[in-house]
Amino acid sequence: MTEPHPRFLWRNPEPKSRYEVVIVGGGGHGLATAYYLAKEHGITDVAVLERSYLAGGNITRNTTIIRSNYLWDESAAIYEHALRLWEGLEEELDYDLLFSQRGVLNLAHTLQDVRDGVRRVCANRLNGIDAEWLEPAEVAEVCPVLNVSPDVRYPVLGATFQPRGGIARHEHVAWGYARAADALGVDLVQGCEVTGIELAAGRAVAVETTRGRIAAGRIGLVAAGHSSVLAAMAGLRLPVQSHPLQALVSELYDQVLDTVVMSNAVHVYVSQAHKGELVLGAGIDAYLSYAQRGSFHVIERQLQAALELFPIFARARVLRTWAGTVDVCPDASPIVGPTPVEGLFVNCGWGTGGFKATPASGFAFAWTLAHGEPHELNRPFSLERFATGALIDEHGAAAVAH
Amino acid sequence: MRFTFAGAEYEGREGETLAAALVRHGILGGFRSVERGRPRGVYSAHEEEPNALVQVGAEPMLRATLVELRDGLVAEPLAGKGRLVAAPAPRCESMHAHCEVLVVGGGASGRAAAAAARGRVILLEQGRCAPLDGVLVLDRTVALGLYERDWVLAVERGRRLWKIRARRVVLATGAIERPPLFPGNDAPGVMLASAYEAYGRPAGATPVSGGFSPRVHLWSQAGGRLRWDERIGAPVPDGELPGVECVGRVTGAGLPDAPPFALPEGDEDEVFVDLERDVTLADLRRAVGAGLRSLEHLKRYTTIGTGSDQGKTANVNAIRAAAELLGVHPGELGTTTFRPPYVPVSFVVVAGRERGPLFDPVRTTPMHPWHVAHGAVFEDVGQWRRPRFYPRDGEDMEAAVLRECAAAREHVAIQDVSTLGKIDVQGPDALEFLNRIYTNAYDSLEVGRCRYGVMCTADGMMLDDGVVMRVGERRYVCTTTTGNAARVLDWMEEWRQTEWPELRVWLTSVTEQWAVAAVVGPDARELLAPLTRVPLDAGSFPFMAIREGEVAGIPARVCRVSFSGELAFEVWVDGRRGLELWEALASAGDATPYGTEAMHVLRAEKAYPIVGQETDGTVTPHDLGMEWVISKTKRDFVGKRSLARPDTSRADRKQLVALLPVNPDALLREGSQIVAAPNERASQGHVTSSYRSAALGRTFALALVAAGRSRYGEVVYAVPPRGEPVPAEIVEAVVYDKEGSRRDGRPAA
Amino acid sequence: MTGVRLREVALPATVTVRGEPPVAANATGPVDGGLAVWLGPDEWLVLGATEADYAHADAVVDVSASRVCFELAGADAAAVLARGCSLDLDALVPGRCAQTLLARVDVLLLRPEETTWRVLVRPSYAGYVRAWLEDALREVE
Amino acid sequence: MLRIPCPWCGDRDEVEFAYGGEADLAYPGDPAALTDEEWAAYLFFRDNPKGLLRERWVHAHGCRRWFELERDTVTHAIHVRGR
Repeated sequence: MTEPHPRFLWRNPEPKSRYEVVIVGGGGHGLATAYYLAKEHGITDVAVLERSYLAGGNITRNTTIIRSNYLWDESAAIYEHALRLWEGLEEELDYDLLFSQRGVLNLAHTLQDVRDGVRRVCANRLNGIDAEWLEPAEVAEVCPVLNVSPDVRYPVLGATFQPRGGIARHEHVAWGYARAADALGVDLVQGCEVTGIELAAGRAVAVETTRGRIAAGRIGLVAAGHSSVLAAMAGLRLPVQSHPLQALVSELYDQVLDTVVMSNAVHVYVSQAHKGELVLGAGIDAYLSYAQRGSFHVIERQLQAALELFPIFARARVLRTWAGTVDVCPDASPIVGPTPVEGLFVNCGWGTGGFKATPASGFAFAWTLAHGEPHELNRPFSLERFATGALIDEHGAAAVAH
Repeated sequence: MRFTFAGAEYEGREGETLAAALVRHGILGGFRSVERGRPRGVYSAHEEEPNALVQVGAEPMLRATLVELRDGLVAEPLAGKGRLVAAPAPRCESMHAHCEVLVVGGGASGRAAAAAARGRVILLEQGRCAPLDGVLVLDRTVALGLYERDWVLAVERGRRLWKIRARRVVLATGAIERPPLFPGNDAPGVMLASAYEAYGRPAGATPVSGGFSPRVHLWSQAGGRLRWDERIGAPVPDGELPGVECVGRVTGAGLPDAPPFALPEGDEDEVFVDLERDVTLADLRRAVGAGLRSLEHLKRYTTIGTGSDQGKTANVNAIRAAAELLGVHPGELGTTTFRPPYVPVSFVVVAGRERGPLFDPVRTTPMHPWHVAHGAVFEDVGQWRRPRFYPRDGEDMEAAVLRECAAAREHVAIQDVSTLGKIDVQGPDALEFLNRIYTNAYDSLEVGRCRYGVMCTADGMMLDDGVVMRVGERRYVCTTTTGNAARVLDWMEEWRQTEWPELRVWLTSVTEQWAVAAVVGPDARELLAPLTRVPLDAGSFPFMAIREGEVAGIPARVCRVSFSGELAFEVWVDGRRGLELWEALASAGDATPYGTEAMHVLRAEKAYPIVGQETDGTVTPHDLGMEWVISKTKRDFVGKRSLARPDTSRADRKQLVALLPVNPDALLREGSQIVAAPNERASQGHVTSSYRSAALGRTFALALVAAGRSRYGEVVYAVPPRGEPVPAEIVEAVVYDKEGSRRDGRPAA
Repeated sequence: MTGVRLREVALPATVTVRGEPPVAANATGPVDGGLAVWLGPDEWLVLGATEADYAHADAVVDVSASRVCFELAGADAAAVLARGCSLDLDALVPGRCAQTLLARVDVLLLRPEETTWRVLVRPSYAGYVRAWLEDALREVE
Repeated sequence: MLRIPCPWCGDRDEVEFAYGGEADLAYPGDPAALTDEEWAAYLFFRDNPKGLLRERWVHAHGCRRWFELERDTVTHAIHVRGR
């Protein structure tokens, strides 16, 4: 049997007492940030502090959908940058990420869905994104097991399609970044929980951790779900709220679905991974929670919706359900950049869509940490936008979790 | 009875499982492993089975140990992977239940707990189980999950999902035997000692046992702590969990001492830690060598515990082996998370009966039977089903809509607008309440008059619009858009109850109390006059006035509001008489019924926005050119402060304009993006609505365009999803009857 | 299993009244000629009354056309409802009422007698609720 | 499936309720007097605590009354039932 992972991944170093850059959060975005800091900016005096084990949060709890077909120019730019990085990532990290550009369908079920879908496709094309609008017959060609009959409660009236979209294997991505960062000299410190942020003259100078005080030139908070908790240690409030996001996986079946299908209106999205398991997600649970568990009725509704679209799934079985904790912004767009506290930077609020952005998020945040100011890609995703009102409302493009 | 396995036919016995029959026939192999294709055989007697997976017809991934034989059953062995086939789904359903005590597990301790319990008691047992006095015994029922400590999900006979709310949950789930680790521990014929006994000590089989692991899944799912029990060499429930208790072998009590554990001698790539996932001790050692220390990492690196058996026989061995390899105590490693469901459950069982026609309600108005009888083509608007147009013989939508529009502009047409949200607002503070919720002011609105109103979200974006009617000194009726009716009432209630509890005002939904027909067109008076005594002339019944009376013998409230710019009357009657009213209107004169599509064209010609089509949560009333609906005098209203933020007051925001394609026959695609020149790539907005106008004899569109109101006369390009950019001229949003001369109909002859 | 009978029942003139309810929370009771049904701490329904009867209340609204009523009768009627309603129906004894969800729809549940249940829903949902109930009946017959 | 205590209707399943987020966010007395930052703080910025949270729910499919309670965002245990 071929080995899916390398024989060596990373050291398990003791933390030093000071680093040039300390990244709080050993998830996908944190690990990618560390990697690009070392590779793009030659900054290797970097620690990634993870309270539990690397990549134990959202990076391995999501449904791994990758696409860049967001509505507004600012979002299209950063997500498309991510997709371009994805397209070279297996070679760059020398790791089999099981990256598969099988295309992503986003179904329209009402006349307004159609208007919104066409609008997004047109905007995407102006931004150089490979978006297409498909009529129902064309949707059926792309995805033969999808029920496009007009006689269902919410018939498929068309779909947006991004052929370059797809999926990848989540822990391979995180481990690929971790291994590459470790090889460049970054210290990946697990079991190291940040318990405080030390301020001196209004500047963040160190973090208190369960493994002692660690001084830092710059500190980046990249702890999806826990962003508010960490920001509060520096006296900051953020416009994010933490919600459970559930997903489920089935047993293994021979391939029946070779594209990714999302439906905002009936709230389900599904793909079939390489081993043959169906991976399904839905919307977030309504209430605030850090429990990494959601309520069953969300799963129940999600499967009712799935069977409306895919009758052939009737006898598929739910093998495992789980939840992550996502932090959600009022405009369904992230916050990536400086904070009012000097030396403290934040990368959060990716909500339900963070996985696909991992490479660009790490790339842009590394640039921000290296230069002390935002990169062009993340400049619009500032904290200030909530005061000026210049929100980047992507609820339409991000209406379901993905 | 006869059954077929892997193409060969065998004799089976009543009540026997497929696995038991195979073993009885001496078939100790017959299966293959998923990754390495190694020969495998029945290994256990219950749900923990890692090897003996079969496909039975359309049913994939069944465990032979759980398949009850029936005559003619045809089973094919599966190598860890099943087949989904298109076949009619079985009928499944779900059921709610409540009890004081729920016992999971029908063994001795479970039955004892159930027998001793008071009040409503439910007992769940995976296998068959004898009845118990005063207890609801659900056998062949598996508990899938324990949520929030008092809510148990269970599946009965693979078709009924139970959702059970229990005051107290007793877990009597017992324990699972695990194999010992030695080279060749996956060979056909090797089986767990418990299975060996259950199958009557079959010839040629080798019983093995590595000890027992308590079924702590539900306990752990509900947040219960676990503690490593040295004696049995497995985790057991630890500490307290309010409302949940464990009894019998799940606590470790009564389980035999585990045999001493040591890493085996010999080829570690022949020592299987997880049989279903085909993972060996060598794989585990490699993972440790890669630098992995946590159990979750080792699990993901090796895939231990991710098979359809969820590692029921593998996980504890993995912990013990990993602890040896890492030189730590197994207790330090903890366990991987236990996640529902305990056994796989099919999508269709979870979905239950709310599929197909029961997936989501279709809401219809009292007039719906008439629309159906008259061949309407329908549109889904939220849950409502509304007529989109009424094609006559041979007409396509375009022809029908042009005809319906022409009727409304030149003669008279009627529309069922019963789906409008309607909210009764009563109380001495009703006026103050409306002044706070809506952007415009109502102080000067007299009884018997109505006024168009807009409301914003707190961040200043258009939320909804409608008409506010003053029907009494302290009583108003507000209409909302069809899709937003519930949202707007909830929105008003939230402010009333949580922010303004001092206001003496009360809100009641009357959406379905009233059926409403719109009578539209220059001949609207002629159509209504024979049906009512209400004076209809402009003098006695001015625009935006309300009259009470009878129409077609039905008590009615008639309002002169117009969503088309034409002379129009809305006739409101008791919902139970809506169909009667409609039939009277439809048969009086030759009114043309029209649907939502024509309504959209008519309102677009007048630049009346549709919330959700012209707006998307990022559009302010100013963007729509509605400064006139924003009160300058009110101290505050919901959203006012946000409209003063730098970004919401920018001059170059996208503004509502109309577009006239240079080619009057070119119909812009709704959603097309606007650019300044054909080769430009910078978006300046998008087309929100686009139609053929009967009145203009050409196409036109509404669009949101950056600084649009300062760019009249400029030609821009609408970029469709396919094909060439289409040139169109920016013009003022109102493209028809700018001066509003048609509002009162034809001048009296 | 004994059969369950499903029928639609005509409702009398009905008003929603605001003020201090004449009945306890989630309870029903007779009020001069009608039946009062609790809807909220300052809101109740009167089946069998007009706006004129409550002219002095804080607010009163004629809602006679705003609900239709399905009646389920038979020993297993509760078992039909339990398939789509998460309430503990044993606790909803005659004289009590509840506003809750049945399948995908808001309903007002009444239990005039031990084995008789009334399900009040908005008329636009009547088609769905009837179809859902008839389908559920198949499970107990 | 959370069990939410409606002050009027008693414990009901979560599906009967709509969530209202953090409690104690009073609408500013004079919004016009606030800076853009202060207004944004009211509109968007939240404590989002890990642990005890005073929050608002409305019994949307029941008596339609808003109420507050205190819930632990980690254990989901409800500590204080409110009105």
